[in-house]
Amino acid sequence: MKPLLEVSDLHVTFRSQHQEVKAIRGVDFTIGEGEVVAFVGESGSGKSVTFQSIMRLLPQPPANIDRGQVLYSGRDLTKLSEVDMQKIRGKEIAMIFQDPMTSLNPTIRVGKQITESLMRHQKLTSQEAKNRSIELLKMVGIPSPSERINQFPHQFSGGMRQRAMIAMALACSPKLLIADEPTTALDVTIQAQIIDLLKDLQNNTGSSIVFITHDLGVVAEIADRVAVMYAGKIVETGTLDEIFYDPKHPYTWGLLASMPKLDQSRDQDLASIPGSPPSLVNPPVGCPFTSRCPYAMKVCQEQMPEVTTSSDSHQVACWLQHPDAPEVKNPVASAGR
Amino acid sequence: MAKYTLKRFGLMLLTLFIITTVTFFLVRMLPGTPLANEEKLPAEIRDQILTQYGLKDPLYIQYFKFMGNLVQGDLGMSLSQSGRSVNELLSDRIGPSAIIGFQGILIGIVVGLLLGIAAALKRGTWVDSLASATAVFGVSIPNFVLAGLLSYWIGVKFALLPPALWGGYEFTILPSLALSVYVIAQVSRYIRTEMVEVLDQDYIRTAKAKGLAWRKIVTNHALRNAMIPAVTVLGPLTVNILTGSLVVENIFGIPGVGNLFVESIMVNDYTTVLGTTIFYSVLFLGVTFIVDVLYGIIDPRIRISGVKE
Amino acid sequence: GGGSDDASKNTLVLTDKSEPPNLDSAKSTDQVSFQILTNALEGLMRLDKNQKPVPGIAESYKLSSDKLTYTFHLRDAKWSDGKAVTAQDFEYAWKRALNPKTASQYAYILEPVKNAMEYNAGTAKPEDVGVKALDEKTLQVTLKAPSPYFLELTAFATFMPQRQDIVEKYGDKFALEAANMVYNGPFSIDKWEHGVSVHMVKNNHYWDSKNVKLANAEVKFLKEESTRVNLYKTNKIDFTEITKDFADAFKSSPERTVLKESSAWYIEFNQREGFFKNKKLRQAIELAIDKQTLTNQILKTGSVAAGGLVPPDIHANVNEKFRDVSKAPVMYDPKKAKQLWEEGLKEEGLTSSVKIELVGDDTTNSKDQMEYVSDQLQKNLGLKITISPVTFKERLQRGKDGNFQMLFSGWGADYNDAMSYLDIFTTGQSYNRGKWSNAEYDALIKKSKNNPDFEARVQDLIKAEKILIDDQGIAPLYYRTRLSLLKPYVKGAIWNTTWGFYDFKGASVDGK
Amino acid sequence: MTQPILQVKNLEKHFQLDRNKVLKAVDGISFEVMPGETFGLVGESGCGKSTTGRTIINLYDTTGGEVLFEGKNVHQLKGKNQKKFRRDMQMIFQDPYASLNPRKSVMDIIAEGLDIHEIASGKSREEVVYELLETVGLNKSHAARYPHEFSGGQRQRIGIARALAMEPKFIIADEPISALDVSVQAQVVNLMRKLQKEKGLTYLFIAHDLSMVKYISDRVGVMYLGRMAELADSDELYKEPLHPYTQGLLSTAPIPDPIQAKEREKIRIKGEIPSPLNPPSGCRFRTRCPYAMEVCAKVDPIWQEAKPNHWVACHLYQDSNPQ
Amino acid sequence: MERMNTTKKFDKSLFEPLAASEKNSEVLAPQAGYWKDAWRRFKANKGALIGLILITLLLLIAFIGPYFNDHNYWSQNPSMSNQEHFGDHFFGTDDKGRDLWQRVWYGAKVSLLIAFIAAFLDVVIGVVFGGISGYFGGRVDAVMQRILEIIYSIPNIVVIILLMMYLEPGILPIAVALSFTGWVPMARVVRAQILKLKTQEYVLAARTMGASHFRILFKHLIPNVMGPIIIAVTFSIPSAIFFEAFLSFIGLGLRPPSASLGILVNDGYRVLQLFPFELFWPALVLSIIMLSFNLIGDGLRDALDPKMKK
Ligand SMILES: Nc1ncnc2c1ncn2[C@@H]1O[C@H](COP(=O)(O)OP(=O)(O)OP(=O)(O)O)[C@@H](O)[C@H]1O
Ligand SMILES: Nc1ncnc2c1ncn2[C@@H]1O[C@H](COP(=O)(O)OP(=O)(O)OP(=O)(O)O)[C@@H](O)[C@H]1O
Ligand SMILES: [Mg+2]
Ligand SMILES: [Mg+2]
Repeated sequence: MKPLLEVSDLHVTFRSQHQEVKAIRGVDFTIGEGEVVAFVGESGSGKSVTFQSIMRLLPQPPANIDRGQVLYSGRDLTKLSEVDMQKIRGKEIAMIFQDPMTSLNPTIRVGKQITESLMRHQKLTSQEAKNRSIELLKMVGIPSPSERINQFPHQFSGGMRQRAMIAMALACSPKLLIADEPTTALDVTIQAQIIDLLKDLQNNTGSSIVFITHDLGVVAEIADRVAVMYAGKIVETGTLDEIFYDPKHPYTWGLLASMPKLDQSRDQDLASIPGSPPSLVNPPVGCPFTSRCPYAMKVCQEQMPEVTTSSDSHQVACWLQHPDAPEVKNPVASAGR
Repeated sequence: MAKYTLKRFGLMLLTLFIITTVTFFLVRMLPGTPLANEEKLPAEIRDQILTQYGLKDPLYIQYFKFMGNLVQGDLGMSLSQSGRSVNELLSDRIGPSAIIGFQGILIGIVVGLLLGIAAALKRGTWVDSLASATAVFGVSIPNFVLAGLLSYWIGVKFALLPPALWGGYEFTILPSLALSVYVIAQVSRYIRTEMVEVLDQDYIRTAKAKGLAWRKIVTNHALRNAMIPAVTVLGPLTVNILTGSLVVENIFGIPGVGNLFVESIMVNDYTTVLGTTIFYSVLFLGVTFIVDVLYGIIDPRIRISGVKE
Repeated sequence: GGGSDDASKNTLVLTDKSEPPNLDSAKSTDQVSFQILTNALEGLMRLDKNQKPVPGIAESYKLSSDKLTYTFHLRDAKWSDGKAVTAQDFEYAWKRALNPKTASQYAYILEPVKNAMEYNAGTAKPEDVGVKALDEKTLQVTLKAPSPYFLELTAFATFMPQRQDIVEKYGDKFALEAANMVYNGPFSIDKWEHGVSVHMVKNNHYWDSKNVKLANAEVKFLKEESTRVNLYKTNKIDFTEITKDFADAFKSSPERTVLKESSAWYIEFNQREGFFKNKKLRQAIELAIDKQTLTNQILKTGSVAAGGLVPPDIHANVNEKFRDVSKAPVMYDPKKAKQLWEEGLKEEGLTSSVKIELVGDDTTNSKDQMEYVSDQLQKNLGLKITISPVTFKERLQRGKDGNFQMLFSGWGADYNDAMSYLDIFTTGQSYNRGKWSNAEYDALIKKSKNNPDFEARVQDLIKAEKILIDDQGIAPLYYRTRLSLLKPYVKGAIWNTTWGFYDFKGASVDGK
Repeated sequence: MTQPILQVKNLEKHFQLDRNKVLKAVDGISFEVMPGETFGLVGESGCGKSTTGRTIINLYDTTGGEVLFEGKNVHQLKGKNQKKFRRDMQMIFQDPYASLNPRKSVMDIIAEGLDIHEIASGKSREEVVYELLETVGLNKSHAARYPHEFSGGQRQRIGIARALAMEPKFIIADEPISALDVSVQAQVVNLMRKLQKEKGLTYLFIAHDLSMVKYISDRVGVMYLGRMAELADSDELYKEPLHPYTQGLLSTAPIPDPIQAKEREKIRIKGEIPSPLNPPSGCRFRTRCPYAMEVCAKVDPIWQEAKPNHWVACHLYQDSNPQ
Repeated sequence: MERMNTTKKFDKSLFEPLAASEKNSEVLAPQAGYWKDAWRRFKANKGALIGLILITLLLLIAFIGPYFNDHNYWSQNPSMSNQEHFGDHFFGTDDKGRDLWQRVWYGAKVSLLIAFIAAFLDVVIGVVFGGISGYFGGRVDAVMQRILEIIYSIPNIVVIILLMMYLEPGILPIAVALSFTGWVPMARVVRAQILKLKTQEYVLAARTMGASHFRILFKHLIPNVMGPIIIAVTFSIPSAIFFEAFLSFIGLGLRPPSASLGILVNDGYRVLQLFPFELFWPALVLSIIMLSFNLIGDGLRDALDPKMKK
């Protein structure tokens, strides 16, 4: 598979008067052409920031890309001029944002917000763009789209706004779609519809999709590969099966264990990972998961774990992989069903 | 909307009625009479003339008479310019005020917008400082000084434009410029402050993510959301400027309403004061109405008409 | 406009501060109207450059021996529409001004005419008024008392003729537009742009049009002094009045002209009660103010420090001025002032921390003077006064109500006679706002009003003024003059000192 | 039998879009919630769940029907009662960012309720906030920050902490955990359940993660286009869904297991989603219902108890109709 | 399970499990409230600091400057009029030979006082009125806006003439008179912003917490309107100063020989073509005041917005 997006050693920091939040602390990954990669992980672990910084959408200041390279089709996005970047955004790389209420302009009709990028990138006339936007809204499952295009975002329900966002991102059939929790606000039927839609997109145009989500169910449905993030770093990546059936990082274990099953007994508490993630103002020198890890060792506190490659596609950053470390089994391995 | 307009119109009439009534009685409390030569007039003859003017009637009778005429669109006769009706005086004066006023506002809005946007986009740079300095200049140099300087430097020293007087188009340029400075200051400051706020919003990020160019983002996405305060102050500002600025009119020798207004207060020309006040109020009420309607157009979440959700 | 074509070259452009409310000579009250009317209409007489009446529409006149009846013989003069100017036009105009319905605010200027005031107040019939057209060319005027200044008055706007047919034709709109009236003076108005200017052209029907040199004349209305100066500098106008702000700028310019006028300024003391009943205190105030400095350094417009009430331009008789006959020295003696002040205070049992308010107009000029007076009193008497500049209307009101301790006042005459000034300080007169009262003074004035012996009358008036000043009924400050810029090529325009305007019948602008 | 803590009777909420367009977001729904119970509300996006929640907590006036909380009509509360109601019932908002005042620090946002009801101040106020932050999986250092400095999930947790701060009796949780990662979801859900056990809290839990809803709810209501389609005990509902819409919903729920996900046969609910502006006549689901009959287009199905404690509005179960 | 194919060797003891107590605990970031935070941001704003320093310096000079020479602001010396800087007349003399240095500083104090009072009243009345009107909306808004229109439309010169007839024309009455209509633009701006903001979700959130209208308005909405409020204040200050000058000009303002910057600018303007320095000094001081207020205003605006971080 040809790589479409290669990110290496990305560091992003938010600087304010009195503190620095080191949100992204060295992230490397590759997205192949036509690949669907899911990003999961602790909320606040830097998923959104990673991709917003790739698209250069973070306000600078306070954000600052300290280090790193972002190669998109061989071009380093961090070095492009703003004008060249504008040609890429929306057309080559599109993004669906997480917070649909605030991400839509409250004073502009939904239809107009969709047609805009059509008119910019595909040079459609306003009538064509309008028809296309109706089509798009229909595609994402918004009823009576020809009336809805004339409404304002605040007249949409949460899920509908989310779908409007999706329609906007899909407008120009981008090569890379970054979907930041696109289905979070959607009910399962529409979720399924959207997932189908994205799959179709990928099948038909060979687009790559980055799917940021918390819903492992959705991940299971759509992803080819999964990256697990924790405290500004990718702690584990692997194919869908590798992550679901052979996870290696204690955090991934915890994550998988926390999912309620449809047959979950209500008498038991859900499994969860105790404690809270470290502050990114003063990130720990060692493994950030140490404080919550039941298997933590002294080395974890003192040294950042190295990345171990267990298969071509499976990488993990954990000291438990060190030959000297005690052997620990995935406590929920059997839960792999 | 139609219902709202109608309701608002009704309220406008009521407001106008109150304004007129209060003003009617207030001007009567001013010391002295409207007679120009009052100082030298023998007392009996003064009374005689006042009777002639109907000013010796009980106040309430005068009031009803005035209101009666007003309903028919007649503002009455001027008391200081005997023989001339207030309608006539006003219609003579409105034209010049309106011309320089409109021009001034137009220049003010255009330049103010550009400055405000530039300052917000380049926050913290020299552009921002320059825009701030312009605004500060606009408010800390009173417009009579500015008008005087313009008239002297451009009119007399360089003789590029007429220093004063009223004639062809070239006579309107300097006064319009003098009036526009305050508008520039206000518009640019309000636009800048709101723009800074708006540019930080998530939906601007969305627009950016669509690959829109900055110019588009600013004009289509940001400006609209940043316009409310500027539009608001433009309301009263428009009225002030359209009804003329006494000082600018005087300095450029323009026969405008501002002068008429202040002058008629000073000589107790009750009917002219009232007429001008009514004119001014109608304009103000109209402009605030338009501004209120504009709110809803600019930002659909704003519902002034109070339609219940 | 100061274009370069011949027509505009032969144009005199004057300026005034505001536009006339109307040009109905029976109703006009303001200088701008007078300025225009004097040049567009002509009365029985016209004033020459020495302010002496010379024949206008009246070719000649006769005065009866009791000095009560004037008989005027009119010349063959025409209105601008070609009709003849008749004696009836005068009778009509005067009676129209007096008619209470006209509500003329200047009707009282006709006071010397028999029964004029009575008719105006509604107590006499129009037939009783002492003006009568004996025939088309003869006008007979009966006075109520001998008057040394009546003849001069007939040059004034209110005495100018009006055409009944025109007045009636236009009714309410008479004289509100250039076309709504007719003219019998040297010029006729061809364009009146409201708020901007009045434009006049030479009137070819005028009897003496051969002596009218200007083709056009224009009066522009401009409120702001700096504007006028700018226009003057750029040759857009030929004349402008200036105040002290520009006095220095044109200090040595030959274009700077002093405009004499008949106007006296003084302080009135409220003598209704308490404080200023004490003469010493009044005297102290007058002596503490350095009037020379006031006129030279503060006013700067040529005004003359005053020792009396009657200004220098007022005639005493045909050849002499009142001020020449009766000199009134300007007083300034801070030492004596201080001494009188302390004595006065002691007499009244007061300390020097008395609260005194000086009320005056809110014009810059007036404020400057009040500030100066305040400064002088503080320096010379140690008296701290409060200055209250108020609107013109409020000043009148406070004067009338006696709501002041010191009032900054001025008086401009309506006719060239000392009586115009001295009359106001008689007991009970409404302009005598301080309520100063002196029986001897009252008697002298009363006597003078009916005295056919004009020489004796002057002596009485001189005596009266002395009483007023000696008793410090007022503290005279200065006789006002104004300052102007007039282009050197303007020749032959006559400045009317009583009313303050230019008669440009004989003016020319050669070499403009 | 204990009194229900919340009774929703025939609730209607219509939005007037313009002069002649009415959007019937909620169109006559009824249900009761018992004290200490968790009532789950699921349904298609845009079917009126949030609107229902907001009307219950009196953010919107009703168009029709009434809402009784502890026997009192919440839309007519005044003074003390109103204040008490505002303490007793809390809401966690769907949109985490928009519901946080951008000019307030997290400390002040969470402590707002404490300040309003004068529950704690000074040091103890701080303590309470720190404790809440930890409860929802944030830490003390976040208290000084502002909403824009947080990730989506973190914002949601702030909203949860704010609601919990009031120690309410009843919480309307409008998709409270959808923005959270699973481990935090688990933390929060555990917490909510713990509070429920300890303090007898009652929840109206709006969500679309069916497994989570099933796990947390005692009873679940399924909404469709402003109406209630089905309501039953959660086990019952998941085991034996009656309404075709519920059936479709359950079969579509994603399974977090790649192999199963691929193998499973889903009953896709087909067809266009009708617009609430212009809902279909009769049964609102009929346009997409695989079992639609003639009667469905004509008659509104009655909301009735098909089995004990299992309510449904569907002609398939109408007494007069064959199964 | 595959193992790390690393070559690095570590001390074995490092791979011993960590006791719970050994796990890292959090380091707290400095804790501050909104206002403290704002102050910190304000201090870090260079422009605002310059503004603050300028205005402090100016006030300082205004108070101690008069002791630098032996003149006073009222004493005339007509023979020394209109002199440019000489001797201890640092700014020269005016047309009556009064010391301009003294007058400028006296005028600065007076103008600032008037401007402060007027601006304060504008803010208090304008924000409260506009806030209530916008927040409650509907009928309340309709009534309040009509009241506003009435007040704004009644000719304020008439009102001021009448007021001044009954009040001693001092600083306080003038400031009050100025505020008679001065608050109107502020109220309109605040109302518009509140109309816009009141539908925000966080307002709903506050309502569910039982926040009173008062609290929602003043604790939630007004802080979000600070930007325009500050701008409106920076405009109401000069407009108060010049309106006072206008009042003095038509005789309703301060009594001579009192001075204000507006009056001095007026006086200076009259002799501009001849003695430009008489306009220059007061205009300079005025410009510095305006500049510093604008700088402070900008800084404040940014400081009050937590998103603004340089
Ligand atoms: N403007 C900012 N200033 C300071 N810190 C920020 C800012 N924006 C984000 N952060 C921090 O950066 C970190 C990463 O945030 P990000 O939004 O990428 O999280 P996320 O992985 O997308 O989480 P979620 O799943 O909850 O959306 C968080 O700890 C957040 O607090
Ligand atoms: N303020 C409003 N004005 C007009 N229509 C509105 C308004 N708020 C909501 N609606 C409409 O009401 C309907 C129900 O909205 P609601 O927000 O209750 O849906 P929901 O069930 O919460 O959906 P989601 O799961 O997507 O949040 C939608 O069609 C929406 O467009
Ligand atoms: Mg995120
Ligand atoms: Mg919702």
